[in-house]
Amino acid sequence: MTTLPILSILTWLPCAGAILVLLAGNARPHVARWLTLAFTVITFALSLVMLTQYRIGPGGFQLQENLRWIPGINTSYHLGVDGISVALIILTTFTSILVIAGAWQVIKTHVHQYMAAMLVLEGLLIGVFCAMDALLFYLFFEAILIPMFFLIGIWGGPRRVYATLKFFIYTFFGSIFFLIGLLYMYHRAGTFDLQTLWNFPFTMKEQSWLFFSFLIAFAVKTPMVPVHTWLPDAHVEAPTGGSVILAAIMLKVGTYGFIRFSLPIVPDASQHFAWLIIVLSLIAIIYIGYVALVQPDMKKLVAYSSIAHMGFVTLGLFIVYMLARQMHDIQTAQLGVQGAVVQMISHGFVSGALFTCIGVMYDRLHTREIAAYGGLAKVMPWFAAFWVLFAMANTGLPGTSGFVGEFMVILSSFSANPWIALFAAYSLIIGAGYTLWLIKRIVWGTAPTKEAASMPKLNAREAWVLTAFAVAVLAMGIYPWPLMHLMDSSVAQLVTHVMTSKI
Amino acid sequence: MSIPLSWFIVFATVLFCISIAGIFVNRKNVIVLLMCIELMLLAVNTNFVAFSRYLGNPGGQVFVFFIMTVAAAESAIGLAIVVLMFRNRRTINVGEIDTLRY
Amino acid sequence: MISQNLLIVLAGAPLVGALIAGLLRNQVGRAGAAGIAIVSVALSFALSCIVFYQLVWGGAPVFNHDVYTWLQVGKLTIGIGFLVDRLTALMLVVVTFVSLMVHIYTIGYMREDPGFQRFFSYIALFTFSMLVLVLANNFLQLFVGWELVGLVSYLLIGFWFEKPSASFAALKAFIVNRVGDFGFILGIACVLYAFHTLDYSAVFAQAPSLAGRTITVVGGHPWSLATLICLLLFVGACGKSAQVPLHVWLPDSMEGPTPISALIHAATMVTAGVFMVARMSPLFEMSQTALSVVLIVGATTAFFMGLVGIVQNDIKRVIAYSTISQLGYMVTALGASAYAAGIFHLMTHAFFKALLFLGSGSVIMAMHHGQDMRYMGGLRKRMPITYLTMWAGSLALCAAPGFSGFFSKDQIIDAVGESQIFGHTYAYWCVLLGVFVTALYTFRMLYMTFHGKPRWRVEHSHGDDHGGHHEQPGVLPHEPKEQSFVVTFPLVMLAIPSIMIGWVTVKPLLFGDWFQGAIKVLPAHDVLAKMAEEFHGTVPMFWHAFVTPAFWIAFAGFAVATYVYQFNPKVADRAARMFLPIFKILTRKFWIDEVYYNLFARGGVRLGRVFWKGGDAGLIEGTVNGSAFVAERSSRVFRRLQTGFLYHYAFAMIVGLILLLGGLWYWGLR
Amino acid sequence: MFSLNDLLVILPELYLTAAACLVLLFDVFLDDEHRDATHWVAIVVMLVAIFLVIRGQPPETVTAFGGMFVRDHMAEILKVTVLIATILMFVMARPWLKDRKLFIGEFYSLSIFSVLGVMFLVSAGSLVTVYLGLELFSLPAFALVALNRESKLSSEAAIKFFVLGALASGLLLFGMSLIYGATGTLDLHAIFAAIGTTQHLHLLQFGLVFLVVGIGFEFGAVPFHMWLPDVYEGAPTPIAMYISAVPKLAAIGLAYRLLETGLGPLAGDWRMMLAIMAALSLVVGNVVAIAQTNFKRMLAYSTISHMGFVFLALSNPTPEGYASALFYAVCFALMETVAFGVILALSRKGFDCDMIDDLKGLNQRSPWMAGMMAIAMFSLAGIPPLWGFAAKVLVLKAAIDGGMLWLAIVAIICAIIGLFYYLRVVKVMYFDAPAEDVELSPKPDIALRWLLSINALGLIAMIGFSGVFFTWCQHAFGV
Repeated sequence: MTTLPILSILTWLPCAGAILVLLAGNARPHVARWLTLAFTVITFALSLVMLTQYRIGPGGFQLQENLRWIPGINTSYHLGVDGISVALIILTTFTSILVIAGAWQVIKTHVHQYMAAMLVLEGLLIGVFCAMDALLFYLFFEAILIPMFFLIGIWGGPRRVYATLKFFIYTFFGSIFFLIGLLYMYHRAGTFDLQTLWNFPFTMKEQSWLFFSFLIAFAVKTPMVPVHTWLPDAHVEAPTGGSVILAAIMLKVGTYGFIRFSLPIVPDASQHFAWLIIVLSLIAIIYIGYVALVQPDMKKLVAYSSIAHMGFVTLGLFIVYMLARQMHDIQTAQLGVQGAVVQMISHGFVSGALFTCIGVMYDRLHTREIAAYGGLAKVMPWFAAFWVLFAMANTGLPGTSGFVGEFMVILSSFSANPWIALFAAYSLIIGAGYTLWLIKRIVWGTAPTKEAASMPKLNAREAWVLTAFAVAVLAMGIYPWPLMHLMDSSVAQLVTHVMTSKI
Repeated sequence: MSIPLSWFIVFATVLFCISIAGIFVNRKNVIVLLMCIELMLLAVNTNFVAFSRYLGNPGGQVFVFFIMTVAAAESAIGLAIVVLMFRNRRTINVGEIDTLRY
Repeated sequence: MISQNLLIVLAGAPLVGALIAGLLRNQVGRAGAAGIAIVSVALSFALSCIVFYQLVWGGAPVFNHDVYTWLQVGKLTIGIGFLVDRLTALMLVVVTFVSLMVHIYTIGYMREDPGFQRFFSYIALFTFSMLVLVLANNFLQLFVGWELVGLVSYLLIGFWFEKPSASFAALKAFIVNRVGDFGFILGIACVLYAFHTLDYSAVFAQAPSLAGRTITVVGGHPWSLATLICLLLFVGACGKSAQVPLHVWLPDSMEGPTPISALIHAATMVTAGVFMVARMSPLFEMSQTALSVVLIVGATTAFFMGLVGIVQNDIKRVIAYSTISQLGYMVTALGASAYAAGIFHLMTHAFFKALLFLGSGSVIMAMHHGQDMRYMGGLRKRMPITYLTMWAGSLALCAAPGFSGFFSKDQIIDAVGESQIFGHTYAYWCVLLGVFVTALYTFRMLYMTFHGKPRWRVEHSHGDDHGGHHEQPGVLPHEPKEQSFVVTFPLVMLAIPSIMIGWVTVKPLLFGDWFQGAIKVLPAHDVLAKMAEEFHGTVPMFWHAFVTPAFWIAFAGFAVATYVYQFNPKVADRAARMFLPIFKILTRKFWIDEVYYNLFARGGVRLGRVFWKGGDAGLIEGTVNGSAFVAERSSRVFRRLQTGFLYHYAFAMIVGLILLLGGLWYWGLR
Repeated sequence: MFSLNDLLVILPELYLTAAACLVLLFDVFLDDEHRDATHWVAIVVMLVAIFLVIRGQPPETVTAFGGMFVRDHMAEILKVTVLIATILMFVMARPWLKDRKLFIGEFYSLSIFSVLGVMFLVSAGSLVTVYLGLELFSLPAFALVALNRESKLSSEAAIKFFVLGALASGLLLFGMSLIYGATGTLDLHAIFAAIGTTQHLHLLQFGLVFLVVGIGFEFGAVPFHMWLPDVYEGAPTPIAMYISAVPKLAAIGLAYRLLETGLGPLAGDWRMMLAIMAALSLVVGNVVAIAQTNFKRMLAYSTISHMGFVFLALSNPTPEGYASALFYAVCFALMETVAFGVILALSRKGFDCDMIDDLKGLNQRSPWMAGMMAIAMFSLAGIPPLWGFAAKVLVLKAAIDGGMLWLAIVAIICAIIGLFYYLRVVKVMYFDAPAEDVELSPKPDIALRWLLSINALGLIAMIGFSGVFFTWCQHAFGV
């Protein structure tokens, strides 16, 4: 095995790049652009190197790095990846390239700052996914807010200030209780090391409190009903790139937190309150589905649909207890968790693609009103094709990535309780409802205005970005096995760990 | 036949309370504030001297010397500031010094 | 021995064709696209025939292998693979044959359409999806194909996307199908729950173990697991095969180009439900309840949707309702455990219904995309081939003795008569009267279209602008005439089996164990076995027809139609006026569409608004912004404490001092 | 009688005393155009002082003059930080002072004397030295606040600072007298020892309250915080910077010496008082800061809330707690220097950049300065990956370990409120369009820009070295 600290490089290379880009200055935007692109590409390449170094068979945490950080409170700079994080990291690096490419000429003011923020964001996100020390995780988890704050606030839409402040304070509100939870855990366990905490026997009472301190943080980030209202505003006001990163990766941070903290650290409390999460997830799927149906603004619509889709992730994660503990059906439990994780990745691609599409349209007419568009199929046929593809992926059509996760989650949830499956499967209908109604209004029909009728065709850059997304979506839908194989052992380990009670 | 310690302490406390009261009851003149501060220090001194006498420990009386010295310096600075105040404001009325607030 | 590569080519060829025709549309051009698509489909038709031959005469064993692993979690493995037994083989041949015919026909029908290549890539893609569905060897792949055909159907219904009605119909079709899939996926989930696998062979092997197993969904009421599985799966079948109450999308789907109506909405896709239930026969056999539900739903559809067909004026809609009704017949057969009969009718129907649609398409072309039969008539002379082939198709549809439809449909009626499960009497009457209705609307359609005096006129005035639906109805730029070879050839090709196929296939298909275990029937339900005892060969069956009630009822229908629409059309209007209420019910299609639209579409939007404004914007946002507001306000209040007066500051300090002292006194002193 | 070693122990202080006088004299012989000499001399003096403090630091605690003077690691850390903060002030203040014709020698000598006071205070071993150190620190501070003789606001601030300061030290003294009476000694360790045996426990507790009030005033904890906003707003910006950083560090020393070294056995009493003051400070400071429009005043209220955080740690009277408090105070001082440094850099002749709206669109005008300020703000808000985060974590941890979970929760809720105003500053700088009339260009002064940048970037870098520094802090309290 190599001794190259690949994870640290992955985390800090983009940040280093950000500094370079900042030094490039505002005067030479193109230098900034190319530098950034170069850095994202290199990072992506490195993430592939990491993939090759990760040995799938044994699973568990690999490529670990461990340095003393604050010995006084027994926390360390401890990185490591398992199958799930590898997948998420590659999702991050991949999407970042497309985001940078997508923002090429779109961003005109303070280009270097925008690019730098993007790079920092990428680095921090990678950090979140490889942190194996609770405090380190929190550090990345919260540091993400800063670049995002600027992304929305500087390059956002008309109500950007309100949106970004709301976003920041909302999420900070959630995570600060998480911090208290962490410190309490330290108070009891005397360390921030995740692996130790996973095996530390917290009493039921402690677990319950910790559970909620975790829940409030991750529920806001995910986001789950009823703490989701920051997301639509943030999405609507954010620049395209911001929305893409937000939807594609940042939401995953929340559910990733569930996987790393709630499930393994407080399994008994999670089992006890699983019903709560499940109910909230189902509400997210149905209630939010209906809310999405009536949105006049494309971005809001997709944002709401993201919330609904993340509902599947939380659902898949928390039915594991019913299945594994009450019915001793390990295999189906794994199916559920696996499905949840696959859904995380898939939603990354799909929502990212959808927001890119909306961005493409916004660059042409500078409005996100659905009513302002129509007849894309005639005006920009190829673009319309992409739209339909991604919309279908959003409705979970087989052959696209959107199908895989939902399918697995619904299947496993039925074994847990038919009613859960019933409500979850309702998204087949309502999801098709809001997505295809959107398609009907913007892709089919005829253009409402002369401007809408004379929108320029896709340029090469946009076409390539969308093609990349399309390839990812289709590949994952047609042949998801490699992805699952990558994560299988990690998921199995998670489920087996979750099965054993701590009290 | 000697005066019990408690008398001194009570006396000092009374002095102290008077001085404090003076500081926030007085609405007129800043100079009065300076006097109150002096008075407060006197109360403290009385305490120290009394205690040191009764404990038979000279430390307290030494401390008193220091306090008196510092008090002198303090009032010097205080008066300087008051003068400055008057130069800028043409008033040293406590009730009118409220530009900085909220 | 069937080779896997052959099957891959069989299924993959249309996909390749679709991709080339679609993605390289400009490079290959119109001819190229059409050529590639047709060649690819022809190839898979040829291969299907080979497979069929190997299986039936070549003595090849059933093929059942995975091509690759699609999903693997723990021990659960789901692959993408092929299961080829005789059921599959039959479907393969039917699907690819009809598809090929439609491809050829399309050249003529879409000749002037700008979306020529797009259309070819769609139908090729459809063929691929259908093959995926048919070849599936597990529930996942079945569902994949199931949804893919739905997608293509969506795209094709909305092919003329600039027509609002088209895009609406497409949306409606997809969502109604999704309602079906909703049940279907739950059924699949239930299968996984029951058997911990989704592989056909494994599931069917374990199927008998379902007996007596129950699941408690509603507290305290254990349900039979088998029934639950079958009903959920059947919901899916209802969606795809347009059974009541999920039939509403099929008539609207006629917004799509006619070849599509022939291929997807008559011959192949809509029969997927029937195919699926037949495929699942081992499961359905485990549940009496499910079977009788199937039976009743099928019978209801068969009769009442037929009724609606009588009052339609759009030629395609007449055939559409007839399709729904015929699907009802197939489903009824399934309900009576006469799966073979259902499949048999599926096959014959595929031929003659495709024929009828293509024929109507040719008429429509002649009428310049006018579809209203009230402006047709007297086309008999002008387009003889279409005329004759349509007659053949119609006779087959009405089960005229000797025609393919006769063999299949009469067997279904007999089977229902033999059946003993709950609801069989009702079903029997439905299918029996259905025959009358069928005859009535079929011949009404024929007469209004081809016979009588022309109700259209020709005006050469406005030049050669096409797409007649812009003009006022019944006015044609030039004389209607017979279409080109590419149109008539498929008609003829389809007419042949519509007439012949019954003679050769009825005996083996129904009364031998032709399907060899692809279809399982419990002896208790095996109505076909009973019928086999009375079956003395095809020819006797033909003669026997003339003494069956079915024939005479059909003849009655023919007679009425002839009298009314051929000799004095006045009667029709008088009848309409006389039975106004019924007439109204039928024209409004039992108001089902209106109810659905207002309840689900409108209601959904209204509900969404309530949730959005009330829940999100109102409740949650109120709390969030409210708390921020409170913080702001309290800040404004508290800053007043900082009065700026020295004595207040000092006072505050002293108060603090006293409070601390008091606190100490109260708690701390000891 | 004392030996030469005693003089060796207080060498840094002796040196600084002499140096202060020298600077004073030296300055007398300079005319205005050579004033810069004083500046550099003063800085050199400070640097040498730092050198002496660190160099002569004995491995373990030593005392001098019969225990009146204690030299330990805590004192060392505090002294070094104070000296560094003062150097920062000197460098950042110079252009500002020049613009306002305030570039005079007294500024330096007064500051040095005040620092000297702090140095005595933090290593005081008896009530006398505590008091003397405190006065030696605060008397020059009063004068410094009034440095700008023409300014109405400055003189008002000076008056308030002076009167309240005197009142506070009076209260402190009264408490001292009572404790002296109860224990019969002025030496802190002796007091500690005597508490076990004293009969006058009530007298002692009575005195304790007065001491706590005095300490609270030094920190500026509610309800003894009233002076702080006015002084921040009224005082010349460099002085405000000084007052925001240095007294807090001194107060840490003061609190440790008096409460732990002296009255440790009464911890059960005073930790509750501190906890209550902490809660009040957090609430009042954060809530009131929201409505502020004056940047310096807002910083004042934020300071109050941060003192609440320090008390959070102090309310856990263990070495861990003190270490966290020390860590927090040092971190806070360095964050404040950045915040003030930026507005010092942006102020010009006739324009004090001390309204929040003056920062509008700073990112367009000078992104670098905006970045520095943003770092300071996020660090003050305790957002990772900035140093303030580490400090906050340590303090909260101390509170939770001390069984003050409720206080920790109050603290974080207030932290959320606090986010409002820190983010508002960032928002103004980055999201608002610059106002036409004010042109915001930072001073061309190289030293200032470099020092400011180093200081700000240090806030990021230090997150990595938090471990090392926290180990020092623990070491300082003998962990």
